[in-house]
Amino acid sequence: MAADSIINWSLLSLSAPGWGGVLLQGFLHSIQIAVGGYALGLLLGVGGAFGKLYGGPVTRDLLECYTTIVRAVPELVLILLLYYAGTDLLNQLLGAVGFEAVDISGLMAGIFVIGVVQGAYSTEVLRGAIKAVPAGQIEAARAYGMSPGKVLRRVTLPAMLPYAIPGLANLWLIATKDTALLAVVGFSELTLATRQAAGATKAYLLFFCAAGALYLALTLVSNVFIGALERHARRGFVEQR
Amino acid sequence: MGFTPEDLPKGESFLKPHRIVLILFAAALIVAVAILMRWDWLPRYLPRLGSGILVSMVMLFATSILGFLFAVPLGLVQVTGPWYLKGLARIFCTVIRGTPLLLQLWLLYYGLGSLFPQFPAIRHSFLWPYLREAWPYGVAALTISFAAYEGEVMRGAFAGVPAGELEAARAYGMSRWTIFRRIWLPRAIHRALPTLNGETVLQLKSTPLVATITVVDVYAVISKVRQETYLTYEPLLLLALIYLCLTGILVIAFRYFENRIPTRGA
Amino acid sequence: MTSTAQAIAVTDLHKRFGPLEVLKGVSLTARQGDVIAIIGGSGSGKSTLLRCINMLELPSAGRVSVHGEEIRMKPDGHGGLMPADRKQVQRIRTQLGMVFQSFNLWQHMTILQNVIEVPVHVLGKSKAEAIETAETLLRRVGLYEKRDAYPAFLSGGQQQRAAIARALAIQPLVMLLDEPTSALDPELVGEVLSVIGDLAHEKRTMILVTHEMKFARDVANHIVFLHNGVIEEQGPPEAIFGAPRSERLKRFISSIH
Amino acid sequence: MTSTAQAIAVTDLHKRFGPLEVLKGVSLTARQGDVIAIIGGSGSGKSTLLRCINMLELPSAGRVSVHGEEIRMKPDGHGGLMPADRKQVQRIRTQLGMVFQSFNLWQHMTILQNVIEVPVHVLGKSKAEAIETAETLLRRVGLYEKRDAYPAFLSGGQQQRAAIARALAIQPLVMLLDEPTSALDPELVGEVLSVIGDLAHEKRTMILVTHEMKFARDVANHIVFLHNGVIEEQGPPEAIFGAPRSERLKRFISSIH
Amino acid sequence: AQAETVKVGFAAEPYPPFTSPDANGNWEGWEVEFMKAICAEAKLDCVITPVAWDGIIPALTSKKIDMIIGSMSITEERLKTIDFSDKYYNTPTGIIGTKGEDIKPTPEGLSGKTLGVQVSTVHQAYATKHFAPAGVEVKEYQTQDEANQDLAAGRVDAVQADAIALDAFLKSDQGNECCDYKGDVAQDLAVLGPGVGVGLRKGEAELKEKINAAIKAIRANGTYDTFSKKYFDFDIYGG
Ligand SMILES: Nc1ncnc2c1ncn2[C@@H]1O[C@H](COP(=O)(O)OP(=O)(O)OP(=O)(O)O)[C@@H](O)[C@H]1O
Ligand SMILES: Nc1ncnc2c1ncn2[C@@H]1O[C@H](COP(=O)(O)OP(=O)(O)OP(=O)(O)O)[C@@H](O)[C@H]1O
Ligand SMILES: [Mg+2]
Ligand SMILES: [Mg+2]
Repeated sequence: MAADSIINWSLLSLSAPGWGGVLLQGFLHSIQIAVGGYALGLLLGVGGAFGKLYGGPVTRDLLECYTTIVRAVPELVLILLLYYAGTDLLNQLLGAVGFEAVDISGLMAGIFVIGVVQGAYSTEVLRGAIKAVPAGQIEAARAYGMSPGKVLRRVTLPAMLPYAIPGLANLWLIATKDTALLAVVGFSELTLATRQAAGATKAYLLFFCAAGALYLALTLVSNVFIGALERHARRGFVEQR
Repeated sequence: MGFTPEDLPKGESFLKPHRIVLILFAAALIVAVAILMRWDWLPRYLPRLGSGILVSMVMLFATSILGFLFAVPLGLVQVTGPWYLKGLARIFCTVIRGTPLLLQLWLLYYGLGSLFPQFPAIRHSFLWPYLREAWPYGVAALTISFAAYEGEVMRGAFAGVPAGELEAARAYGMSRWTIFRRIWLPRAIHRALPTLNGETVLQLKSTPLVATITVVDVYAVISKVRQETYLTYEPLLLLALIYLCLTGILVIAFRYFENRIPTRGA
Repeated sequence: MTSTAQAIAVTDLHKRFGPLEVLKGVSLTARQGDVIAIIGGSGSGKSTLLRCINMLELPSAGRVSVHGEEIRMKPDGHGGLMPADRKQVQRIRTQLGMVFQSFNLWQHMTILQNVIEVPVHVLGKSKAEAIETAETLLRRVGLYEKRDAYPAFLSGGQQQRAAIARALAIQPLVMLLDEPTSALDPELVGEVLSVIGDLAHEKRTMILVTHEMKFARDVANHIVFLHNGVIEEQGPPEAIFGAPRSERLKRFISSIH
Repeated sequence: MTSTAQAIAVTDLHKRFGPLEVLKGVSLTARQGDVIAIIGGSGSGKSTLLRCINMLELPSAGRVSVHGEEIRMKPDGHGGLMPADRKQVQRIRTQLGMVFQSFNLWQHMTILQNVIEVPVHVLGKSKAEAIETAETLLRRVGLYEKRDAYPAFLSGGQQQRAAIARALAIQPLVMLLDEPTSALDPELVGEVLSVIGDLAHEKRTMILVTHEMKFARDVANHIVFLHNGVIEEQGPPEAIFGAPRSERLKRFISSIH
Repeated sequence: AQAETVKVGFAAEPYPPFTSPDANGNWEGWEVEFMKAICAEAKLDCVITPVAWDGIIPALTSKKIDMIIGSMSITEERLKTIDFSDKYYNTPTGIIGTKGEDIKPTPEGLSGKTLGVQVSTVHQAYATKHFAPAGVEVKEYQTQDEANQDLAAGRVDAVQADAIALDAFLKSDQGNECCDYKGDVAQDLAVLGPGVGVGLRKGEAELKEKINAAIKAIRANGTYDTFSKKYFDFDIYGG
């Protein structure tokens, strides 16, 4: 069985017959979805967090349902549900109002799905961060006559960043890896590209390791940026060991 | 518009008018789903669903307990260990947390697993009947993953136990092992419980991945329903409901442990 | 408008937290230049009273006037009160310099930024002008060298002084100070004492809560003894410490070894 | 073994943190039944001295004996010292009851569990016996009703008293107390004072750090004034407060308004 | 007539010799050529759209794709949900197994063994109906490739699938080394169906007619045989 125990590195070369190009293409797709989904999630999260903290009772209950359900159901199931039912529903709605059915690309659907999932988590992260700001800091701002909007801009938001960044950073790493789940709907991101390459060449170990290395590289690079961001936000805060 | 949680109304009863409307609405939705959608397949699959849920639960409990046992030393050596153990633990946690679980699972099952039969020694050993099954690989991958994530959590929890409480223990002449057993570990676990709860829910949600390596958990059963009935939504909705219930049970169980030692709310 | 000499007037103030009535009808007047010290046992309602004056806690009943202007209140629909005019509250708050027991400096700003924050972003002063005032103030409390440090890196006494500078920077008519010497060592207590003495000489009104009786006696011209949500006794320091009348106050003062 | 009457002997103790020499040769002897109060400015090394006695900080040089038994040390290879015999340190620590400034109660245990923890799990007493002793102690410090509460739900004064009960439960030869009245209001300071007075009557040796001079004068029979890492002056309270000799001590005492 | 755009779906996993990706990310194989020929003949502008096999029918019904050309057998069960064109190939169903292992493609010959099949295929249905009751452990895989992989790794004793797909596997290094062909299974039209057809949404009669006409046309004008010869040395259209 010596045939593939000797590693055939040429399989990884960038141009055909090497599969490196396909892998990189998939990697690019993964990053695209992760970035898009993460941004959408952040948007939903900011709205959700403020809705939950300061919104009316109905808003709060609805948001509670959203975060509870999305966080309790496996992403895999959510992706399948949202991918098939979500786009179906959208098209039926559009049809009902008399629009042409739109064609939702895998990319858009992926971004949408990851964004909805991420939105639930970042709602909780941001809400926790806002609550972690010592009440005294906000009280002091009010005691000196700041208006609510000013309190938010000048004190609450900058003061909550150090608490939010670790959670948001985790979410980013989860987003990059959740893209792998889109393989189940046939979207050709890194994991599916890896599977195809491995299946076509039978060099399973090699391609799985290569994909792992790509994900890991993304994580490590992200960690560097996150670290820098966190140091900036934490200026003025004592290190907690 | 208020800006502190204190400003929010609290202590009001759960059933407020808008809640009742929401609940009625939800009930109507459920009834509509039950009536308008096709559920005739359900009785046929009930036994298989039951065993699928059982497999999922076993996967969850076995891997979280095993994973946690690994996580404690992983967290501990990162806080106090010698530099080489610290480094090894860090690398382990970073690598596992930096790569998708799906990939790890496949690497173990299709990658590593397909190497075994090439060695006749393994193929004829007593382990072979287990190595040819899929579940050991699922358990291994999920355990490793849980250990890595929990290792991070426990690192934070160990480091977060106030130094003063450990000093107090030392000041009264406790040995290092007694300090660890009586003060440091229970205190760290107590601190980490809310996080552990969240992580266990995440672990529950990772279990369906084992379906991709032929372990028949509840997700695999539902997949089969989908393939055999060609229904798109009904089985998925049922699956979502099952996971919601399982999550609910987990959350309640953890609440119970958390409340055994009360902490003062901020 | 009543006499301009009347800096703060609190009339029949009540405050309840759920079933617990913490303030049971407190009336208090401070003329301009007064230094009033509120003393009393733990949980007697001292901090709550101070916080009601600038509406950080909303009173359940009663009236508060600042320099003759009464803060307009309306029922909040749950048996309590709420400000009728939010803008008025914001404006009046800029005349009340609060120094919190736990300092509450903004952790994401340096000391200088903390001090100029309100003048620039609430009072609309130019940044250059605010910095000039702030540097004078910081020099005065002995913190000029620390102006670019973040609060978390200062000792307790330094944070305390920074908080006083921040309150002074808004040039308040009245200073409200909640236990401004807690957790300071004897030498630092002396320092804070001298800063407050200077302020009193400038005819700035001050209301302070303290549990250091020595300090209260040295700095205040009027002592208020709060017990169980009512003012048991008040008067000049000599009378309160020298000749207490009520049983409760006698016992409180005798416990000071 | 020297005289059994000698409870603690510290000889020429040095402690440095990196470049900073905090203790510069401190010698101190406590006879059985002594109550020694260590006073001094912030950062003068008071807490560090207390912590060196039970080896929570390892001294850089010098010797410590407890009841005539010297703690054996050996060089740690970085210019400092380390215990030669870990077991000996553990044994000696069970004779030293430390009360921390920040209480350091174990948050995951009730008050009663905190108090019986060391007797049961270190000293090997039976649980029933430990509970009996603990309940007596808790009754004595007025916390019997709170024995099943968790520390987070107690007021500062109650936590302080629980910490004292925990230290007493190991029936130590010597009590080490670091600022046992910080953050207490005057009435509670009185309470703690009386507990410590009782202990002194039992001939228990006590070394305490405080910045409340009144308290030091009332409770101690010997005062040690620490300044910049050396003992500037020591002696009975009357001498220290009544007739200070060194310039530094004079200034320190005059700052107490 | 202006060419209309239709999206043609098939499984995104390698299924040689019918569909498999090359290192440029292009798809090739017999079925890809068939697809091109049909689309050219019917004047359709076809877009190749790989999707996950287990979601392929929902993808069709929710209009993510317009037809399936993915070796999908025409069966009664599927006809309840979707429509099919006429068959365009039909091959026997076979079983391969570990070399030297005593395996026969019958319920008795497989009893006590583990048999791998791909999910939602006729083979899965067949194995469930005929083999499972006889004490055969049927293991289901998401892709055919994974089933083959596990056969080579010794985790299953035999694999049932389309004889041609199996043949391709046996010709690979890995397949050649581990396994050999154990024979065809007995025919069961009700399960295995009349062959493989193009999957279509119900109610799209026009498209269905076009496809049927195109299949007839390429059969008649020799195109079908021309590209088939590149892959097979027998008539894949079957009886
Ligand atoms: N937000 C609140 N909710 C409920 N009860 C409160 C709240 N704030 C204060 N209390 C209660 O009101 C009473 C008075 O509190 P306050 O802080 O005014 O006391 P204090 O006189 O300042 O005491 P201390 O000297 O300990 O600071 C206490 O019994 C306290 O528990
Ligand atoms: N772990 C440490 N690392 C470095 N420096 C330290 C450490 N612990 C204490 N110091 C320094 O040693 C000096 C003495 O500290 P110590 O805590 O003994 O002071 P103290 O006399 O107890 O003062 P206070 O009255 O403020 O409690 C201080 O300058 C302090 O900054
Ligand atoms: Mg107070
Ligand atoms: Mg100290």
